[in-house]
Parts: sequence; structure tokens; C-alpha cells
Amino acid sequence: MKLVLDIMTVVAVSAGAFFFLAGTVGLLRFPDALTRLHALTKADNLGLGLVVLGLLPQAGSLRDGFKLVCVWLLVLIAGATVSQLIAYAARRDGPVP
Amino acid sequence: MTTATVFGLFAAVAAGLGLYGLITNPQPLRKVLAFNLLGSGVFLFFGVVARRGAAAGFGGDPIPQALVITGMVVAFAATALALALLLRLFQATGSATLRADAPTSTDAGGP
Amino acid sequence: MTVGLALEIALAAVVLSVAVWTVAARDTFAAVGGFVAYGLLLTLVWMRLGAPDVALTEAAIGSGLTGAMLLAASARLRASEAAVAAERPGGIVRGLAALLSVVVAAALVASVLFLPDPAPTLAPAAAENAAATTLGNPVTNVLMAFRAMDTMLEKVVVLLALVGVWSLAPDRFWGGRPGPRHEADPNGVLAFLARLLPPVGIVVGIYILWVSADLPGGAFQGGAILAAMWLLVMMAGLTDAPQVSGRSLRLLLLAGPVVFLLVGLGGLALGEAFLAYPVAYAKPLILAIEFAMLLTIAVTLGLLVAGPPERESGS
Amino acid sequence: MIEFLTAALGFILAMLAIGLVRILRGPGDADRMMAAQLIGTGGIAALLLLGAVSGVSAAVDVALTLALLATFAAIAFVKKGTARLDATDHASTEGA
Repeated sequence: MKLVLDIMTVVAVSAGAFFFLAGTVGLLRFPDALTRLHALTKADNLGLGLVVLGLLPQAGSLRDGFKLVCVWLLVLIAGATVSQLIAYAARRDGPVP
Repeated sequence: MTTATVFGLFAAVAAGLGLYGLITNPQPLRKVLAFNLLGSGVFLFFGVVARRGAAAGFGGDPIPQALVITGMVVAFAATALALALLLRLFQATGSATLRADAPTSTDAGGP
Repeated sequence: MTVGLALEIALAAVVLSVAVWTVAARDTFAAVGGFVAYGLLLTLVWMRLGAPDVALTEAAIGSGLTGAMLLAASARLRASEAAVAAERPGGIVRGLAALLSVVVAAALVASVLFLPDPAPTLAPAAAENAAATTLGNPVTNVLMAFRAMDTMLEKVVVLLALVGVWSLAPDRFWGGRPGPRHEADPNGVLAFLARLLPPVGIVVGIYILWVSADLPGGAFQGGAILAAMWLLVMMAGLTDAPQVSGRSLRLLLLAGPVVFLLVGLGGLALGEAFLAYPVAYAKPLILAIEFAMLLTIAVTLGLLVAGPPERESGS
Repeated sequence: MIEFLTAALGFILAMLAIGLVRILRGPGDADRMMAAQLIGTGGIAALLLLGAVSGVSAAVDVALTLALLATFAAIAFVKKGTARLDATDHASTEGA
């Protein structure tokens, strides 16, 4: 059982790290602000979500696990809002594609 | 090298950097920023002392930690006051310079 | 341990590069953005130093509230930026400043390397006397019992800072409302977030205070979260900043220090000393003080970020 | 498991460091906001991993606080940045 949980942690955290990599590379390499934003939101939602998923089996108690999920939900809601506001700023800032 | 040494060296560099920014940057807002940087270096120094004093089952000596928490709050209050002064200066004179011989557009309403 | 050490060095290098950016950046708004990132990463450093209480304070006040306040100021001061930036001191002054900074940093490095060994510590003393308050968190013990005088005066300092900020208002706005009125689209995303987030934030803020008896947390950290939620609702334009002459507002501002002072005087009256808690009631008294302070701190911090009154009370 | 989580933590820190380049380079305010957002999220992920590595369960509480306050700072950043763009567009000095 412990092994299964550990494998789940390794897989999910690795996948999360991959999405952070993808988000960062996209942020650096994509040509304009809106595509960069597209890359960023993947890191936000999936990257952190998968890291949280991976840490759930390692959580000491049910309460810690609940709080972990809460952290992810908070970032999800906030990230969605902030991305919209950034997109608005980007439309003003640069040429509209 | 221990955790305390690594972050101790970091604290020293951050304090030095903050001091440099405080002296050389002419903009008052940047001075406030640099002062906060300097403060963070000093706070970290306390954190290092706390870390080295880990004993009795605690991760660190709680007394320096409590001092740092108090310090951070006071630093926040001082920053708020400094920014309010700066904005008022800008409102009253139309510029945000600290030079004594700076021309002022009006002298209206300066407290 | 070598993996951990490598990680610490990498962390220090990343945070330090942000610090360099904060000092060197040309654009002030970008420099302030860097400072917020710096505060955020500093939270990781404090965690690594085994000080979660301080990490919480840094996250709440050091990076969040200070950052928002600096961002607002830099957006307003932008018009003056170019003129003042031209006053950059000459090469000699900068060279001397660099020299001074290097000397100060070197002195600090030396004092880090030659700190006394074994390190002096008051941790055993704090552990020994923890039973007197029955609180499990040593930092809360120090803040609320062993050095309660400092904490009380700190509240007074924050309140005095607020009086100082308010006193900068022009005469005609005295007692009015701080900051410009934020007009926002009531159906926009920001208004949506400002309706969704504060209930969660209020629960988290009170939770952070509640666990501070035994786990990292405290009235300041909780109060800062509440203040941030209040400011978020204001930024979204869902509520207006309060009139600073309001009676209930003034009462809220005073509640924390007054309760603290009353408990302190009670200790004096019962014969022990100022701020001496009767042992049997230490924990309930401390929690009562902390709850009163939570409200006061939330309102004080929020108003400090909002700034001096800028509109007449009617508008 | 500790070694793996430490490695993952190091990796995410490296990603943060690379993301910082965007804050440095810009070019627009919007890019800086994005980088700040990435650093916020990555910082929270790093904090959670750090808590798991050092076995400090309070890290989750710090992460909750950070999630709320980082959001608040990000909103302030975006709102002031947008106001600044508006100010450039319309030559108004209102710093909303």
C-alpha cells in the first residue's frame, strides 16, 4: 500500500513539474502576450494541481489533505481571475492579434 | 557549511545591497524599497541566530523569532507612514524629490 | 544533507538575484513587482530556517500588504519618475556607497562566521516556563506572555502610525474617506472574485488566529489576511472605504489595545505585576486579547494601506 | 521519497528562476504580471514540497496564507498596471 502511494506521489509530482516546465518555456518562448498567457495558465492549474495531488498521499492527516485541496482551489479561482485581468491589460498593451 | 551559515551569508549580502540602493537611488520610493530590503537582511540575521539556538525540542530559539515578528510589523507601519508622506509631498509640490533646492510649483496646503 | 544544502544555496541564489533586480531595475513599478516576488521567496527561506511563524508573517505582511501598498504608490508617483531619476548621484558617490555597503556586508559576514559556539539560546527557558500559560506554541508564548509589553507597545506603534498617516490629509478632507472611489463593473471578473474569496479568507484568518495557541499562527497574521480581504472588496468597488471619523470605526481601532491594557492593569490590581496573568486564566485571557486584537489589527492594517483621507466625508 | 521531493523542489525553483527572466525582460507590463503570477503559483508549490520534505505540517497553513495574499498582491499589481496603461492612453493622472 505504501509503495502504491509512493508511486502515485512520484508520478503526479513529476507530471506537475513537467507542467511547470511547459509553462515556463512557453512564457519565455511564445511570440506574443496572449499565447504566453495560455502557457502560463497550464502551469497554474495543472502544475500546482498535480503537485497537490502527489502530496495528498504524504499528508499526515485528513485535515492536512483537506487544506492542501483548499490551497489548490484558491489558486485555481484566483488564477482564472488574474489571467482574465492580465489578458485585458495585454490587449491594451500590445497589438491585437 | 550549515543551513544557518548559508542564510547568514545571504542576510549579509541582502543588507549590503539594501544599503547601496538606499544611498544611490535618488527616488524616495526606491529608497523605501531598499530600506525594506536592508530590513529583511537584518531580520534574516535574527532568524539565523534563532536557528542556531535550536534547543529543547524547538526548531529555533523562539525569542529572536518573536522579535522579528514584532520588527516586521513595525517596519510595515513605518513603510506606510513613509509612503503617505511621499504621496503628500508629491501632491503638494508636484514632484517627489528630496533635494533641498528643488523648485516648487506651489506652496499650497503643505502641512 | 548535501542535497538539502545544495537546495539552500540554490534558493539563496535565486532570492538574491531578485534582490539585485529590485535595486537595479530602471522602472520603479517593475522593481516593486520584483520586491513582491522577493518577499514571496523569502517565505521559503524562513520555512527552511525552521521558523513557520515568521514565514507566515512574511507572507502576510512582508510581501502581501507591503507589496500592495508600494504598488499603489508607484502607480501614482509615475509622473514624477523621470525627473527624479535624472538626479542619480555621480560615479564617486556611487563608488563610495558601494564601498560602504561592501564593508557593512563584510562585517555582517564576519559576525555570521564567528557567532559564538555553542550558540546562546533562551529556548530551554521558554520550554521550562511554557506550562505557565498552557499554550503549545513557544512563539505565541513569548509574544503574549514573556514579552507581552513589547507586543502591546507594538499595537500602539501601529495605531500611532495610522494617526500619522491620517494627519497628512489636507484640512478640508479631515475625517473623510481614504483613496479614490473604485468604480468597477459589478458583473466583471474582479467583482466575482471579491464576492467569492473573502468568505474563505475570513475563515482562514480566524483559523490562523485560533491555531496560534498550539501551532504557528497569530493575531497579526490572521489580521493581515482579513485586511487583505477587506481591501480586495474595496478594490473591486463593491464597498467604499469607510469614513475615518466614524464612531464604530474608532471603537474598533481602540478595542485591541484597550483590552490588552485592561488585562494588564488587572494583573497589577490583583497584586502580581503589570500584565501578569493569573495562572489559572492565562490561556482564556490571552485568547481574549488576541481576538480583540484580530479585529483591531485587521482594521488598522487595512486603513494604513488605504492611506490618508482624500475625499470629503459626503462624497 | 525525501530525495525525490527535494529534487522536484529544486526543479520548480529552477523554473521560478527562469520565469524571473520574464520579469527582467518584460517587454510589457502584462508580461511582468504573468511572470509574477507564475512565481506566486510556483512559490506555493515549492512551499508545499518544502513542507513535505522537512515534515512541517504548518507549511500548508503558510501556503493557504500565501495563496490568499499572493492573489491580493497579484490583483493589486494587475489593477495598478492596467490603471497605468489607461493613464498613458488618456494622459489622465488618476491612479485608481
